Amino acid sequence: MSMQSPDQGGSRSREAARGANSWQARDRNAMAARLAADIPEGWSVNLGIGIPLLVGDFVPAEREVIFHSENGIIGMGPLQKGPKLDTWIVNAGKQNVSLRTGASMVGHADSFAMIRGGHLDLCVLGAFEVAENGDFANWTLSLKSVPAVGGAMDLAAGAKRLWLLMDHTSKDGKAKVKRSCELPLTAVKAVKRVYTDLAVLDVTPKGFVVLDIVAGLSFEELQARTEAPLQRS
Amino acid sequence: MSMQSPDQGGSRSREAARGANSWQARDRNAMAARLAADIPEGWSVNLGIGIPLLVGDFVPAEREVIFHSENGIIGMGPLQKGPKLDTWIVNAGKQNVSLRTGASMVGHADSFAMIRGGHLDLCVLGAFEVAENGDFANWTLSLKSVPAVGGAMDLAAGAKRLWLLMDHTSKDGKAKVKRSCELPLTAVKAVKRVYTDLAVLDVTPKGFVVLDIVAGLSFEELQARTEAPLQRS
Amino acid sequence: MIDKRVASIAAAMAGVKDGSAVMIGGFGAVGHPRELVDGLIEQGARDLTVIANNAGSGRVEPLVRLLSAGRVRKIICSFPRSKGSVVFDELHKAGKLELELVPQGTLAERIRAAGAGIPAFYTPTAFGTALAAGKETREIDGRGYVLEHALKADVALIEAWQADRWGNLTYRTSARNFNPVMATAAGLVIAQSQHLVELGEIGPDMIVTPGVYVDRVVHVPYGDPPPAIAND
Amino acid sequence: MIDKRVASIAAAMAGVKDGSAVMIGGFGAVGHPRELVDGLIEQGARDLTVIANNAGSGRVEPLVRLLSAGRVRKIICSFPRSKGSVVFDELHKAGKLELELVPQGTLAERIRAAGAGIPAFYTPTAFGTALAAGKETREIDGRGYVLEHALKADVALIEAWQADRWGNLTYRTSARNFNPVMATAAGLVIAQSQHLVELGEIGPDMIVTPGVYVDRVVHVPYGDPPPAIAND
Repeated sequence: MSMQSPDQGGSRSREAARGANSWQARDRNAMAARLAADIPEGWSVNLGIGIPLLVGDFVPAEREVIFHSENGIIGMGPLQKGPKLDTWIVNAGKQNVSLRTGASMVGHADSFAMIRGGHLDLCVLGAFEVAENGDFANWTLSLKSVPAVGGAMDLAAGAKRLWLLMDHTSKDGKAKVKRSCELPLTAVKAVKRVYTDLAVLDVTPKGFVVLDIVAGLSFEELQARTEAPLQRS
Repeated sequence: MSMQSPDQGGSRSREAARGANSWQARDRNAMAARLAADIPEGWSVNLGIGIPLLVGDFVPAEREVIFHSENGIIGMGPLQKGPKLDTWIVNAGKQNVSLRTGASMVGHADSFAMIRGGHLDLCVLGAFEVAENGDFANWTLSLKSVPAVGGAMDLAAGAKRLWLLMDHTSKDGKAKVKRSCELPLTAVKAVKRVYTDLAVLDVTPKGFVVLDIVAGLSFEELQARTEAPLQRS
Repeated sequence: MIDKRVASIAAAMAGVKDGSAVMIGGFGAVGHPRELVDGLIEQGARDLTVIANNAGSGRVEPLVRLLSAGRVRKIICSFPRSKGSVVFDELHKAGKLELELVPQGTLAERIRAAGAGIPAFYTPTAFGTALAAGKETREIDGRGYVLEHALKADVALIEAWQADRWGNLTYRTSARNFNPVMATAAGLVIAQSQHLVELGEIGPDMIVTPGVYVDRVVHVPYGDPPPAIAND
Repeated sequence: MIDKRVASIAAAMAGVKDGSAVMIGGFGAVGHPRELVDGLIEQGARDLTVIANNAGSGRVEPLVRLLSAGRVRKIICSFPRSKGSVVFDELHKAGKLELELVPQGTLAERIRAAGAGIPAFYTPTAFGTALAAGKETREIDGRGYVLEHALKADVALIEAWQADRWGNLTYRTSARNFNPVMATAAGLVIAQSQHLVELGEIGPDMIVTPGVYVDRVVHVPYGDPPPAIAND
């Protein structure tokens, strides 16, 4: 739900081209597709504004997943295609989306009761930073700026599982997967899994456990790009 | 909402016949009618199980009052007349009532949110005892018996105004309008007005203030039947 | 394809464990999932905690038979006693059935809190009464309040009017009562429904309980509830 | 006869006092009572506290014009800043507009609590973050929670799809958002509605906001909201 969805993917292939090994960072679509592959039929899922919304495009229609939008849609479909829009339907990003057959509408109090009550199987958010204890930061780079928070803190605290979809490092190579967060937190000990452009990491009591790495990138090379210590799975 | 709605009215005319003055205690219907006369159009009103339900019969249909039943009816009408009943509609007393045009149905969480949130202009309950500070008791004669409470405590704590409809004394002449209650309380400092078979009393910071007395009964005679000191209005 | 419909009461009740807390919807006979409670008797789970507004009346209602079969350790309700509540009375007096008495609105709100991720809240109801004895209280803006905690269950048995394969539900007039709030507060939510409808037949603005809350739906077209017998 | 319909926006807005807290429904442009906010500008009340999800964008929206007219002292919202929120940004940076930033779900729940007679509740949202700084916290069953208080208002401005003379309301798809919960939490609830219908035309099971919550209804058949411009 943060406005400042961290921009993600797309810049790492150049780095790879300069390196010794041949590997390719996942671009936005590949990241979304990788995450989408792990969503089973029947889950109720909230996709945060920005890149997480792309995940919906990679869940085939025949795999029924119930997408929730925190402004009160349960059963959200793809963006409406013009020219004739039903402008009474908007998602949390204030886009005119469609409703799937079977969708229902609730008000904000009921929608966030569903979120906070743990009734969503999954929430996917972007992030600036994530720590090995599951803390993460995605809502503001500074409390001195005028901040907006939206529903990010509610989603992070409420969903059954919180997965992040984020760059592994910043554009200038700084680690975003860290021992502890420095930016203002969105929630503490909330993250269960992290999908980056380089790898998929589980957050466990032992710290980050690597589930997979993009082809051609070694564990050691991944560790070199990660501040927190990584465990092999 | 208490099962043990105190039985009310009907026994005082014999006492009057024996006395020097000519006065008549109000019977159940007269008590209900007296209270009903004070309900203005537009109020939302919950009538407790038992005698309070009679109040509805004395509000003429052209004076629109919205009767609420705590099991989720907003705009309750009179009891259905057979033989063909819609048995899906019940009130809090589990009677098959009708719905007025304009009625709406909500679940228990929403119905009691309406009650607790102070959205009912008036709640009318029966009572065993009332005290001059607005405490009252209507749900059980003893905590040693198996008690039921229903919605009485919620209604008492939540409604904008709580009026009691009750006998002024017990059948054997014991005061029910008291300095303090002895029975287990339903709510503290909750009662605003008391309609008895003998009088109408406001509960004020100074104690009970007499608004009216049945014809023929003097203030002193009313005081003699009341444990708490009474004030003239 | 998501399909929460099951073919039988037995399939609907599969897996309920001994020791479960079971919410049961209904206000008297209306909106009360009789057939599911019958199914719970058949299914066999013991040592149950029942959360419901009433404790039943007479001797033949499914809920009463569940009690008299000794399957319930504790009941959490607002109105256990009515003129016909002989079985509850007997078991409770004999010390065989524990009672937690909760004001009706507090019961509804505690269930709502469990469904909404609110672990505890303050309420004015019962402040200063015996039902607040031993509970934490707090003065806020000059008024006294009682701290109440969320009440959740392992299983909820509810009755709906319409249901589809996603588990979206509607309710008919007074049969709404505790059903939608209980549907939000249990690990396994089982609905019996008068009607099964196609997905999409219930409009998005008409669905009362989104299917996200519901695990299993079984078709029980029993017709109308019996005429009400006022319990007062 | 109960009749909450009023003939004009001016009549709908009569009596709003300086210093009022005013809830305003809507999520972006959808379900947002633009004409009532325009009416509030006309009506003249000053020193307002606005409670709304957003702070508006651009310079011509009624809510933005209310802000730029200097009529708002404080805004309580979850999402004040978007790409077009230039007026909010200017006023806030200049120290002319106080901001209380509340997570969206906590905002909804605080309003719900006010309507439901719950003075305070515990929530997991924002625990351990800057938005819980200085707030009372509590550990319950091993998890940390923040104590949040009910948020009520003097006036609520909401938008409905259908309304009748009792003030019963329905909403259209995403236009529901904050409207029904805000309708429960203010002393004076004013609804603008696309359609006025006869009493009884909205079935008992279809009414979303019972008229008990609503004080005034005014007919504003403005048509459809503009196509959405995503704010991200």
